[in-house]
Amino acid sequence: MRDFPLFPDQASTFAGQVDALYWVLVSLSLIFGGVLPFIILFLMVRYHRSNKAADRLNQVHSNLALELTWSGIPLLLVMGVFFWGAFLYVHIRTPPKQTLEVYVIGKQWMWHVQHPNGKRENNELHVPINRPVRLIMTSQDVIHSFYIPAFRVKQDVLPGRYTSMWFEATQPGEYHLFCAEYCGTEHSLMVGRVVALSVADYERWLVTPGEVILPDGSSGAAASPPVLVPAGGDPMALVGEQLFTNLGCAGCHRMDGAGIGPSLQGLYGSQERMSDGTVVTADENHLRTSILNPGAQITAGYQNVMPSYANQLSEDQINQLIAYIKSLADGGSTSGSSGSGAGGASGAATGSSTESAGAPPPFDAALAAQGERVFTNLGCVGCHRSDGAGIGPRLEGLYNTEQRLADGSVVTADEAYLIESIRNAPAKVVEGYPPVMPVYGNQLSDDQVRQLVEYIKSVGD
Amino acid sequence: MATTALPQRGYLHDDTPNLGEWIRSWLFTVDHKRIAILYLLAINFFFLLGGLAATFVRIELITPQGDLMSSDVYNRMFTLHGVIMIFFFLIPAIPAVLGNFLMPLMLGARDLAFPRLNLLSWYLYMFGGVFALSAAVLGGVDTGWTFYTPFSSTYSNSNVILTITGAFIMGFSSIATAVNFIATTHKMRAPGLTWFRLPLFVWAMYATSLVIVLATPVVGIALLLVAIERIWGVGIFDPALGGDPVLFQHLFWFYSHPAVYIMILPAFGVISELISTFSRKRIFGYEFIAFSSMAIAILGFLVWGHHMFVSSQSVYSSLVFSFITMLIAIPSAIKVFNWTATLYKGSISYRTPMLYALGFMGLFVIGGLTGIFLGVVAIDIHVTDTYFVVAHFHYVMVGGTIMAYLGGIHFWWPKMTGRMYNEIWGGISALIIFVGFNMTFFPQFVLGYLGMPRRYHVYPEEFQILHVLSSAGATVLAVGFVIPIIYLMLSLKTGRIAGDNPWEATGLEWRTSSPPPTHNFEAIPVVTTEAYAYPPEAAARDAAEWRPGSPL
Amino acid sequence: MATTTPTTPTATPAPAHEHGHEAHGRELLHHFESAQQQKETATLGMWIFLVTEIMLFGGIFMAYIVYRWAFPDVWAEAAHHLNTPLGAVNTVVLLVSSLTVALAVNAAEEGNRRRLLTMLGITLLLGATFLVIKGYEYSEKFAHCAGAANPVAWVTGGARLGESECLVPGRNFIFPEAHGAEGAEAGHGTADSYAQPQAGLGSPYQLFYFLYFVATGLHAVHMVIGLTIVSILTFIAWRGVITPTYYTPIEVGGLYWHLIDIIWVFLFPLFYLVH
Amino acid sequence: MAKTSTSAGHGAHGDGAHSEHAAHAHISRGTYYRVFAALMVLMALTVGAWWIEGIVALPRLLGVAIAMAIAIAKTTLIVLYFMHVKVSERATQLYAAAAFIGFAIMVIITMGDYFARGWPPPPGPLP
Repeated sequence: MRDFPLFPDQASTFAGQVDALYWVLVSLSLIFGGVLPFIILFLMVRYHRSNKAADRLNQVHSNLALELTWSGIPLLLVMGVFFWGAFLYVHIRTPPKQTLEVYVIGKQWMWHVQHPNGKRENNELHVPINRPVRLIMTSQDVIHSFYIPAFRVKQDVLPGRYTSMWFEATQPGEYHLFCAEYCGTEHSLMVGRVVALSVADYERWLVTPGEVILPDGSSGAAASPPVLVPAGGDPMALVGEQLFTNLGCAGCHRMDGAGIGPSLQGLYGSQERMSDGTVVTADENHLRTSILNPGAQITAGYQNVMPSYANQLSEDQINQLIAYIKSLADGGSTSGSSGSGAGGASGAATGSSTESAGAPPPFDAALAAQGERVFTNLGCVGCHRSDGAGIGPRLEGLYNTEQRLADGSVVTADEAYLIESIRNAPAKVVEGYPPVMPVYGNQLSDDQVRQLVEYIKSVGD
Repeated sequence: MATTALPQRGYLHDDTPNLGEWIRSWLFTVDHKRIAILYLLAINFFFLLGGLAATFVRIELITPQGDLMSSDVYNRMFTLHGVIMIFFFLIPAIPAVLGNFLMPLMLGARDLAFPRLNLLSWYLYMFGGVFALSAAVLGGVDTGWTFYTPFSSTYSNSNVILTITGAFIMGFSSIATAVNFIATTHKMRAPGLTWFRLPLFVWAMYATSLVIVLATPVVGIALLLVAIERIWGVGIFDPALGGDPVLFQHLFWFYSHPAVYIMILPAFGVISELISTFSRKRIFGYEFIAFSSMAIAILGFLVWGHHMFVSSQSVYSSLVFSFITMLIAIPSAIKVFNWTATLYKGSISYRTPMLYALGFMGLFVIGGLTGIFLGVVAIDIHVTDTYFVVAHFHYVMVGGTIMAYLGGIHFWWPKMTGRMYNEIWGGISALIIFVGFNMTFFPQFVLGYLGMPRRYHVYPEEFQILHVLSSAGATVLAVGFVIPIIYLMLSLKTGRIAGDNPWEATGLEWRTSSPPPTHNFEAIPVVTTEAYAYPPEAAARDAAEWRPGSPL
Repeated sequence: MATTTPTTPTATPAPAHEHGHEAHGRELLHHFESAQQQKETATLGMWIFLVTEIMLFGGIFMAYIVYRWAFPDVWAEAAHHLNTPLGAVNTVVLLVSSLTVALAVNAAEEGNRRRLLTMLGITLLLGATFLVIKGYEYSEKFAHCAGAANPVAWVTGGARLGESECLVPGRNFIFPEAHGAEGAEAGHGTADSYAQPQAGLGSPYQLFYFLYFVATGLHAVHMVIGLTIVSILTFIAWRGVITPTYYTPIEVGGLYWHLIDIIWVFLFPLFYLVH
Repeated sequence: MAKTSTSAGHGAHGDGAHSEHAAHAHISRGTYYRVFAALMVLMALTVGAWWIEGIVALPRLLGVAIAMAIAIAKTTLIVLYFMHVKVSERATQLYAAAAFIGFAIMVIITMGDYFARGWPPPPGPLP
């Protein structure tokens, strides 16, 4: 970075567009603000009282045509500028459908950032270039403002609600990150850097372990170690799912829609009719409201019976719950599981439920590929060795075969069995093997289990 | 330079037997002119105080580290600077000093409609000032002059309530002044002084008063709610307690954006007077300037949301606010063009007030044009809350309001005191202020577009050169502000006797003696001509009479 | 109080000056040309001041509108805990007092000193009645919190006296459990969604009571100012300053009183009559 | 500002020649009583409407609209008759109107933002 810059870096797709408008405005200003002083200077000299040659008779004191001209031309110009700026503004405020979603929590006086795979960082934001990134931000205390000059983006971060902004970095490099809204004593230390990386570097960075102090002061390492499963779905959603179970949400919000609360399957991003007849989009703010103040917006057809979780959940936990609900969305339209890994783009197709009926033998190759990665990363391969010498049964050729269990019964190794075994291995242990496999219970998302199952199916023949 | 005593001392005449009586004759006066002098002293005191705070801020910013003072002290400094300069200097400056002195004179009235209310407004101002000062002495306040919630209502550990009380009381002071001006303009005009014969200064003050009356109470109640929230611990703006912090911003800017026009509209009025007088020519497009003041006053109520483009305000609202903000550029432009056209075929003299007026035009054009940058949402997202905004509003507030204030003080100084100031030093200081001002604030536009956020105590090193330049300019600017104080004080003793109308200006205030008698006019004048009724040949005759050695 | 200053008769005579206005009565200030001009100026000045008063309350109404729109159910339920009959009585009291003030101005115009004094006296009584009723309503709310006998305990957040209800916003705020019957009201099935007592901070219920106390409290402050003004008016009317040619103080003071009435006309339905 | 064209060139101070005030209409006592009666009727209406709303399910918005319409009607009566705006000079009438217009501007624009913004936000879960 130069020592004496006069113009900021242009490092996002917005930068060039905003600067173009800026330079046009500067030129227009030069025409008015640069020429007018010279006219004034000229008149000052020309009509100074010492200049006896000047003609001072036949003065004019008003001229309607002139007034209209110098009202009309600026009016046209500013209208032009307004519409240009308005379209650009709407563009800046409209995120594309596929974005990488990063959660940001502001607090006096630091920024806490959590990436879709659970990787956390403080006062830094690593983003990939050439990929739209959407920041979902909230504050723990006062109003802050997330500002990246090189990207020409800024958005206030408010306590009690989410604000979001998006950008797409274009140049790898390090840029300033500022808090632009005055937030108290160390406002000027609430700064950091934004590191724009190539996609490959970003993914490498994502899986680097590192300790981070969480907003509540605890160490982040224990709570959520950086996950070394790039394709393994969304650990944030995973934790959210666990929370969902622990809080007992699943009792009412049953996936089949038969609960006394609405099903959350496919809820995110959809249009929901409320009991008062209004229609709201089930976005982050709606979900947040519904968790913290359920009575405010009640989905039509349901009773207002849900207790408020205000003051019982931390900002982090709310984010996790919302990430989980988002992962249940149909089509995986946004972040969630599609987020992180090398195979991220294709991961969007994995959103469908594991509870769907058993698929015909031809397996889903994409899922299977992801499943293989999960299989490797979770270390399954250590026991379920393909040569059959592991302490767990060999999985090759397992699918849809009859297996004798330790209790003497016989089951078909269909999808249901595989899922059950992954989730709760001790329930049905294959005869001749020790019951040592850990319960993966809710540590794996439905997506991940599904990927594993597809993988097992793929090696079935 | 003659040092003879004034032949008559008008309202300054002192027939009190002893000091106590003399003090009482000032502190209990209901004479609008004496109240204006009281305001002049008080407001300039606050100006110096605010300037002192700014000095510390600028010195701190010479280095990128926080080495002169701690961040806490720095925050209190810029808050003090903001609160003092905005609530206790810029808002009352021209209305309370020049307006108080001139409104009745220009209207041909013996006093304002409610003289005792006028005195009360000065006491309210001082009372509010005492609160603000005691807040500063007792440790200061660190919220910034904007008092954004929930920082001000819950998190700040400084004297927020004292400061808010000060601003609240000060608000009633400006309301009292505004009520007075409106009633006076409506009911106390001299015979024959119709609306379209009013000096443009009166139009501007009327528009200002309208804004004050409609907007000030809203910020009063918003600040009151913040204070109650702090005391009572109940949240109306704190989301942790159920409220909405953005509501505070709406209520706050509903006042504080029009407040910008409270500051700049009177300046427009002063400049109109100066340009016309020193061109010896009727002002160009009188009606357009008059109506543009009213248009600014009314449109000014519809644009407050352009301070909130990144505050999570809805996209639709932002677009509407942006649109109206664009519209408001037009009446401002009309004024500048009309002033320029007034110069044409005039007989221009470079007396000190005119230098300030010309400087005003140059600086206000830059301030106004950068305002358009900020009104365009896409650009505002980048530059809001940066030094770009800081530079913009200093161009408007310092380059606009203070230039006009100083120009007006110089212009009416002979009327207020009966004596002329030193013209040479006047010219020098006007030039110093112009140069120093641009040195201080132009680099801040560059800084702002680079992304330097405002209210930063420490900053990245690459911004240092521009900050040093800015601080250097501030030194020049400070010198420029000190010089007038010295020569204006000296002029009270040694200044040349001015005479009733040293500028050969029109306007009722010049038809009475300098300084004016307590009741302004020996007989109420009857107005039969337009404002600025310079005869068509005045400019030509003026030029013909000019000899080398006459004042420029 | 500010604006009443110029309208009350001058205590200090205008400073001596040269210009001749022999026709000046003692009530005509020196800088006015005629009594008519002075009266119109005072009326206009008072109206401009009333504009600021309306905008002052406007800020509170603004906050009210925002939060009522945001929490309609909360509003409906919270309003049930206000004493509507007393609110209605107070409204009538204020409307009657507006009439008496208007009649007082009329009496002053006609030079009927006796009727003027009577009307001002009734106005004073009605104003005092209003404040007493308001005070009773407040004390009802406070009594539930820490007992009227022990306001200190409320301020310090000490004893709550085992109450299940405290409608004064603050640390002790508790919104009581809703009765099942209220939920049964047609169209308000969602109202008992807040069936759990909402303790302390963070509950939108206290926004309602916060606005209620701020709005009615500010209104009560204006009532006190209004009563002071009317007392002064009664005094000067008793002294005989008011004449058919000089009744500006009554007129201007009356304007202020009517404004207080108007504010209440809005406060009453907005706080007491919510479903 | 529409008042600008009034009172051009007459020989008196300020707005409005003194002679105009010969026509200064005087509101009679009877009018005051009639206005008061109307106020009482409106008062009964607003309480009655509220009482009916407690029994019959009306749209909430309608209830608010009725209450506000009645309050505005009451205010109009008080302003016009008790406060003599009906017989006041133009400037006074303008300022009486300005107050309500100013308030309306504030409400309309601010609520415009809220309607478009996505509100209410939830209460924060913060310590």
